[in-house]
Amino acid sequence: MKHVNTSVNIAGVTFSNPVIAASGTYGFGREYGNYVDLNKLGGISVKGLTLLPREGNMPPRIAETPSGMLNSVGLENPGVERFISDEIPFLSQYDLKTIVNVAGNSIEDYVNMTLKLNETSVDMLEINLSCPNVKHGCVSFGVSEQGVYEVTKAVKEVSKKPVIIKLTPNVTSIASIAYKAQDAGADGVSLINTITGMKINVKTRRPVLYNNTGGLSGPAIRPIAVRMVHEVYQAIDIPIIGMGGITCLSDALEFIIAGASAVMIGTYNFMNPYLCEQIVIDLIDYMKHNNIDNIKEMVGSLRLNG
Amino acid sequence: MKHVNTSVNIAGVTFSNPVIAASGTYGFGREYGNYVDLNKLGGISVKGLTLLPREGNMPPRIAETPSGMLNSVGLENPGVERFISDEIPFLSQYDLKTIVNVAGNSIEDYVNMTLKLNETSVDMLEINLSCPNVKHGCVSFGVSEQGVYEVTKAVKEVSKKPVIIKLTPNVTSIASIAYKAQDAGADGVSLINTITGMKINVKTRRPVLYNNTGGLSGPAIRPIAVRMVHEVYQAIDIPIIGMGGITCLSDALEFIIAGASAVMIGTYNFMNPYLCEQIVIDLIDYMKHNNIDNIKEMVGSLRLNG
Amino acid sequence: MNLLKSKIIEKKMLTHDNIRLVLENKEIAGKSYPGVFVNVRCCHSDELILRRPISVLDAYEDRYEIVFKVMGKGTERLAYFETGDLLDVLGPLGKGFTFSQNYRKVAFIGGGIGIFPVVYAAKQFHGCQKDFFAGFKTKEEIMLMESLKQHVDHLYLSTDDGSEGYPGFITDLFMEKMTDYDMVYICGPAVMEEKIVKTLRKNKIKGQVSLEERMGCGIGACLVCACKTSHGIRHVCKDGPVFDIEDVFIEDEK
Amino acid sequence: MNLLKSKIIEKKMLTHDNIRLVLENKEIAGKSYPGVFVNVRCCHSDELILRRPISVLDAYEDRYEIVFKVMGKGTERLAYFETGDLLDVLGPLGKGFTFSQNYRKVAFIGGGIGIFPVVYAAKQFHGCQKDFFAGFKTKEEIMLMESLKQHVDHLYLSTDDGSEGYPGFITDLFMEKMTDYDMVYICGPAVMEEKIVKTLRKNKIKGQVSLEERMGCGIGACLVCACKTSHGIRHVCKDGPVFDIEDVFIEDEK
Ligand SMILES: Cc1cc2nc3c(=O)[nH]c(=O)nc-3n(C[C@H](O)[C@H](O)[C@H](O)COP(=O)(O)OP(=O)(O)OC[C@H]3O[C@@H](n4cnc5c(N)ncnc54)[C@H](O)[C@@H]3O)c2cc1C
Ligand SMILES: Cc1cc2nc3c(=O)[nH]c(=O)nc-3n(C[C@H](O)[C@H](O)[C@H](O)COP(=O)(O)OP(=O)(O)OC[C@H]3O[C@@H](n4cnc5c(N)ncnc54)[C@H](O)[C@@H]3O)c2cc1C
Ligand SMILES: Cc1cc2nc3c(=O)[nH]c(=O)nc-3n(C[C@H](O)[C@H](O)[C@H](O)COP(=O)(O)O)c2cc1C
Ligand SMILES: Cc1cc2nc3c(=O)[nH]c(=O)nc-3n(C[C@H](O)[C@H](O)[C@H](O)COP(=O)(O)O)c2cc1C
Ligand code: FES
Ligand code: FES
Repeated sequence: MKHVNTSVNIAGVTFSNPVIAASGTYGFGREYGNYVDLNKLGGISVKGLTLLPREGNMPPRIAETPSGMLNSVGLENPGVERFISDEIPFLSQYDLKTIVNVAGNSIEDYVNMTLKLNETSVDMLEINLSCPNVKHGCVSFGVSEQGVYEVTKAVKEVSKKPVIIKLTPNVTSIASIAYKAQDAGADGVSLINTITGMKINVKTRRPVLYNNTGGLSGPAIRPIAVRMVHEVYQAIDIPIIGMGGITCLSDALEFIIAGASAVMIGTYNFMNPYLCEQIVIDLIDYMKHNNIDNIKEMVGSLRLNG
Repeated sequence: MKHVNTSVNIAGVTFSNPVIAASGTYGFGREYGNYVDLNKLGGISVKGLTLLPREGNMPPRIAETPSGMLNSVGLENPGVERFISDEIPFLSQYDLKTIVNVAGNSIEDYVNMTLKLNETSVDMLEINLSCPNVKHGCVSFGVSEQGVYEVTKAVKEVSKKPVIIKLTPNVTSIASIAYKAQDAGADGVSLINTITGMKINVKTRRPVLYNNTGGLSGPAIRPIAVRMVHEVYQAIDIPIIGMGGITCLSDALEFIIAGASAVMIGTYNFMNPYLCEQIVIDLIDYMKHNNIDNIKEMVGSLRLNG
Repeated sequence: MNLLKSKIIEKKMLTHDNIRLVLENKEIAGKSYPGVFVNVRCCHSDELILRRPISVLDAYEDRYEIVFKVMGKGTERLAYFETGDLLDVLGPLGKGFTFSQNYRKVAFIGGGIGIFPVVYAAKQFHGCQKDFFAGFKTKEEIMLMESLKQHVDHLYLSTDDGSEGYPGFITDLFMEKMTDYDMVYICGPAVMEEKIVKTLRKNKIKGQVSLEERMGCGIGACLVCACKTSHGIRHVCKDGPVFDIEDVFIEDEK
Repeated sequence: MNLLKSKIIEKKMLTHDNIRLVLENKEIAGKSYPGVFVNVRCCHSDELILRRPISVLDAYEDRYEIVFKVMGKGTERLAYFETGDLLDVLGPLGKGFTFSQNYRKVAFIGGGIGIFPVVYAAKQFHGCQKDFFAGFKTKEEIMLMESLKQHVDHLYLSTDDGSEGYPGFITDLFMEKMTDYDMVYICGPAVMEEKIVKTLRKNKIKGQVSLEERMGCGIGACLVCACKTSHGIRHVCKDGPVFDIEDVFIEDEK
């Protein structure tokens, strides 16, 4: 039996394979651990954390849309300290890499959380500058080159962990934003976060989500996400983690071919709780059947037409 | 039998109802005239025109995506002069209002086309600043406040027809762009145009579209479009024509409730060629059953939560 | 992946828009008890990317039953499946009702599609007096009551339009008949649940209520199904759907 | 909206992945002729928002037939429909093959799923010598040939793997047998079409070829199905799918 190399190195962290659970869709891994062997995943990006615990938004927090869904969870989370005390010991039992999704209201928030996480065993920080569901929140950082630059710079200055920046798609030029993140010293970028959307209940003439707007995710956004990964890949040299509507290996490969070194799997876990592990299995099969020794051969292998 | 008033006035043009065929999806009306009674529609926005005829992009020009599709037609059109000589006489036979979708490579193009159309019987110009499929084309105008301002100003200075500006969703703040259009004298705005996307054929490692990227349309983008109409409605006072993934009356009403005075129906005509007329019929029914005398009562009637 | 497949053994219309399915899956059947639910994929297509939560109505050997009401796109498509087809079902999920042999007198209250988990509970819980309160919109929507009779001591029935049984809401009928119950099991529309929960609390009667909230993952990972409880934010899919009445409807809601 | 419904009268597997449907719709049947196509909605869901173009294989009275090969998501779902179901079909669309009573000798060439419109033409066009060239990948994929025999004078068959008939491509077999045809009707993979079109042009033989292009509206409005012709850009759904061979494959393509 031929051996294939699925491992990817992103900013010094070696993931056994490029399949990572996306932040906010996988909790802290406990629940999906009942369905998949967490050791089989490349990594997990945990639910977005804030300095202090947050209750999140009022329900309804979810609405289904064609091939997608809107969410307005609003960063419900136990806060970074309870994460450190309660969740890191659980995650440390497993082989997968732990990425901590960090959300803040101010540069100080990001810095303080980074300092706390420096002293833990987590593998990587993913700076969430793009969560659209928190009023007066981080949204302002993610949509401006200046905001991304400043947060990235401040976090990089204090972080002992590799830092990747999670990019919002709600911008005119995601490539320029990515470039700024690189410029400020980011070790990588992940994209895309959700796209802001709204669904209206025609009978009540009110938004379905209590929060009025929410973030669109799922297969519907995949073509937008693939395009953005392609644009960002052309603009920067640091590694990219791609995501948005992945439902199967073939979807994941679109991102990898477009330039992603790894992928994150979000919404579709809800439909198929076995999905992350299944994609790893299918990937190994695919590489064997197509004589691909090393997954790296595929990264950015897109050939443009014309 | 109760009478309901479905007519809407946009920039001085009275549409018998708020249902308008979207540019690029309905040709010049001839083909769909075999399925629907064109007199029953509020209006049609014709295929985007350029000063000179254009052949458009190489095929494949279309790719299906989850609940959506990408197109890269690339503004294939006979040019404004052949439109005037061949198509206006046809459209003039009907009761519906004719909106001319105008696309240019330069401010002069827009001005020249406007001058030519001034002398015709068309009802309104829709300035397409956002077509994503033309290289070195109009895309640059639509994504910057400055670009939108300049084109709008120039067109308004010479136009004898009401002018609406078609907005691209590929921007950080569509509300700011819409505000600039209003500032420059636009009589209304229409939104959203398609969102740039890419689909990759994993086997060939090439984009499915010959043009590599294309514009995403269809139900997948509806929540994004509704959100943008809502944002724009809060930012400006001129009328809005809303579109993006409308498949039925209820979808259309989401846009109207969010603030659109009229709607345009695009991609879903392909699935149901009777759709535009059907929505008009359903709208009249709906208004009767819900005791809505005048469609205007619904425009912008959204009540936010919280 | 086999875990996810449940075979339709029987399909039956209970009313014009309520469909009962008997399903075969040993694992789901074996782990089910009153109040838990399953999360059902309603069609093969990815237009609908969320599963739909449906309560378990009964479970025995390698089979379990559900009833679903056709409400929107999801349940409409679920109605297309026929006997012999395989459904993609995840479950059982959540925490259900609990019972104690010390109870002497208990009540069950179900309204509309909330009837299913309490019917299951009434069939399953033995050894005490059992009063069942069932509220329907109208006569045509009454279902499952014949087979239930043998399991309960009193069956109180109401219809909103008075076409059968007590004319009016089941809440009112319950208030009339309410006695010194050791435990009351509740599932129904939120307004009904709130009214009963508050009445019971005032009267110091214990109760458990099954809440409904829109769901994403159904297993506690995505946090969309939040509800406020006296212990802070909890998640209906994992911490519920069944909660003690002391803990929920703690704020006056609009 | 009635216009759009076609009832499935018969469903039959022709090969392991080619399905023939006999459909009932008077208007579509009445207007069909060889080379036109219908545009089929493959499932109820809005995950797939485009119809799929499928050639008409035959038409008589109030019925018409199609054969489709299961290729991807659309045709996979189309395969779920059964006898008695109503399909949502738009058509007939496009311009088909034309015939003249003056022809003395004509040829038909079909490859793969391109076989269907030319089979229809071979059945329909009368009064001259008819040679049919059919190319398949392998023996197991051969279909429709038995019933075709009675309609043609010579039936030439090839399989790419040589498992039946001429071993190799149908283009090669055609080149061998090519004679002074008055007209050649062609439908198949683009590479095959191009080769034959160019050969015929060189030999000053007339021909008509049915092109394939991805479609949106199917009726000429959206302009996605463009192809270059000697008269400029034309649209396969409206100006075709059948074109005169003088007009197409006019550039050397990669
Ligand atoms: C724990 C739990 C157990 C349930 N048990 C049953 C059961 O045994 N039988 C049964 O018929 N139904 C049950 N439901 C409700 C069922 O999940 C919804 O009716 C179903 O999801 C509707 O899906 P749809 O696509 O048909 O409708 P949609 O198009 O999604 O919605 C139709 C209508 O239903 C409402 N709705 C949709 N989903 C929910 C939800 N999760 N909670 C509240 N309202 C919703 C919408 O507001 C809308 O008015 C249960 C729900 C929960 C949370
Ligand atoms: C005028 C015309 C007549 C046709 N007649 C028939 C027929 O009689 N029987 C039949 O089986 N098929 C016919 N086809 C082809 C048929 O339309 C495609 O096989 C079908 O659309 C595939 O849909 P899908 O969703 O199953 O596959 P998809 O998932 O859409 O695609 C599967 C594969 O098919 C290719 N493909 C998809 N659509 C097209 C297209 N329009 N043109 C070329 N390649 C495509 C894709 O590149 C991909 O490799 C015809 C096509 C045209 C344009
Ligand atoms: C319910 C839900 C919660 C999410 N929470 C977070 C979060 O806390 N932090 C974050 O960076 N992204 C969050 N996301 C975004 C996802 O990580 C991902 O970027 C996005 O959903 C696109 O991927 P998908 O289409 O595969 O879901 C959330 C998404 C969903 C659906
Ligand atoms: C095939 C196609 C061609 C289009 N051509 C144009 C165009 O020429 N000019 C323009 O302003 N918009 C064009 N559009 C965009 C539509 O008018 C509309 O803004 C968009 O498709 C969103 O609406 P929908 O989801 O209902 O299709 C085109 C869309 C499609 C699908
Ligand atoms: S539905 Fe995901 S946490 Fe409850
Ligand atoms: S498919 Fe729309 S023009 Fe041919």
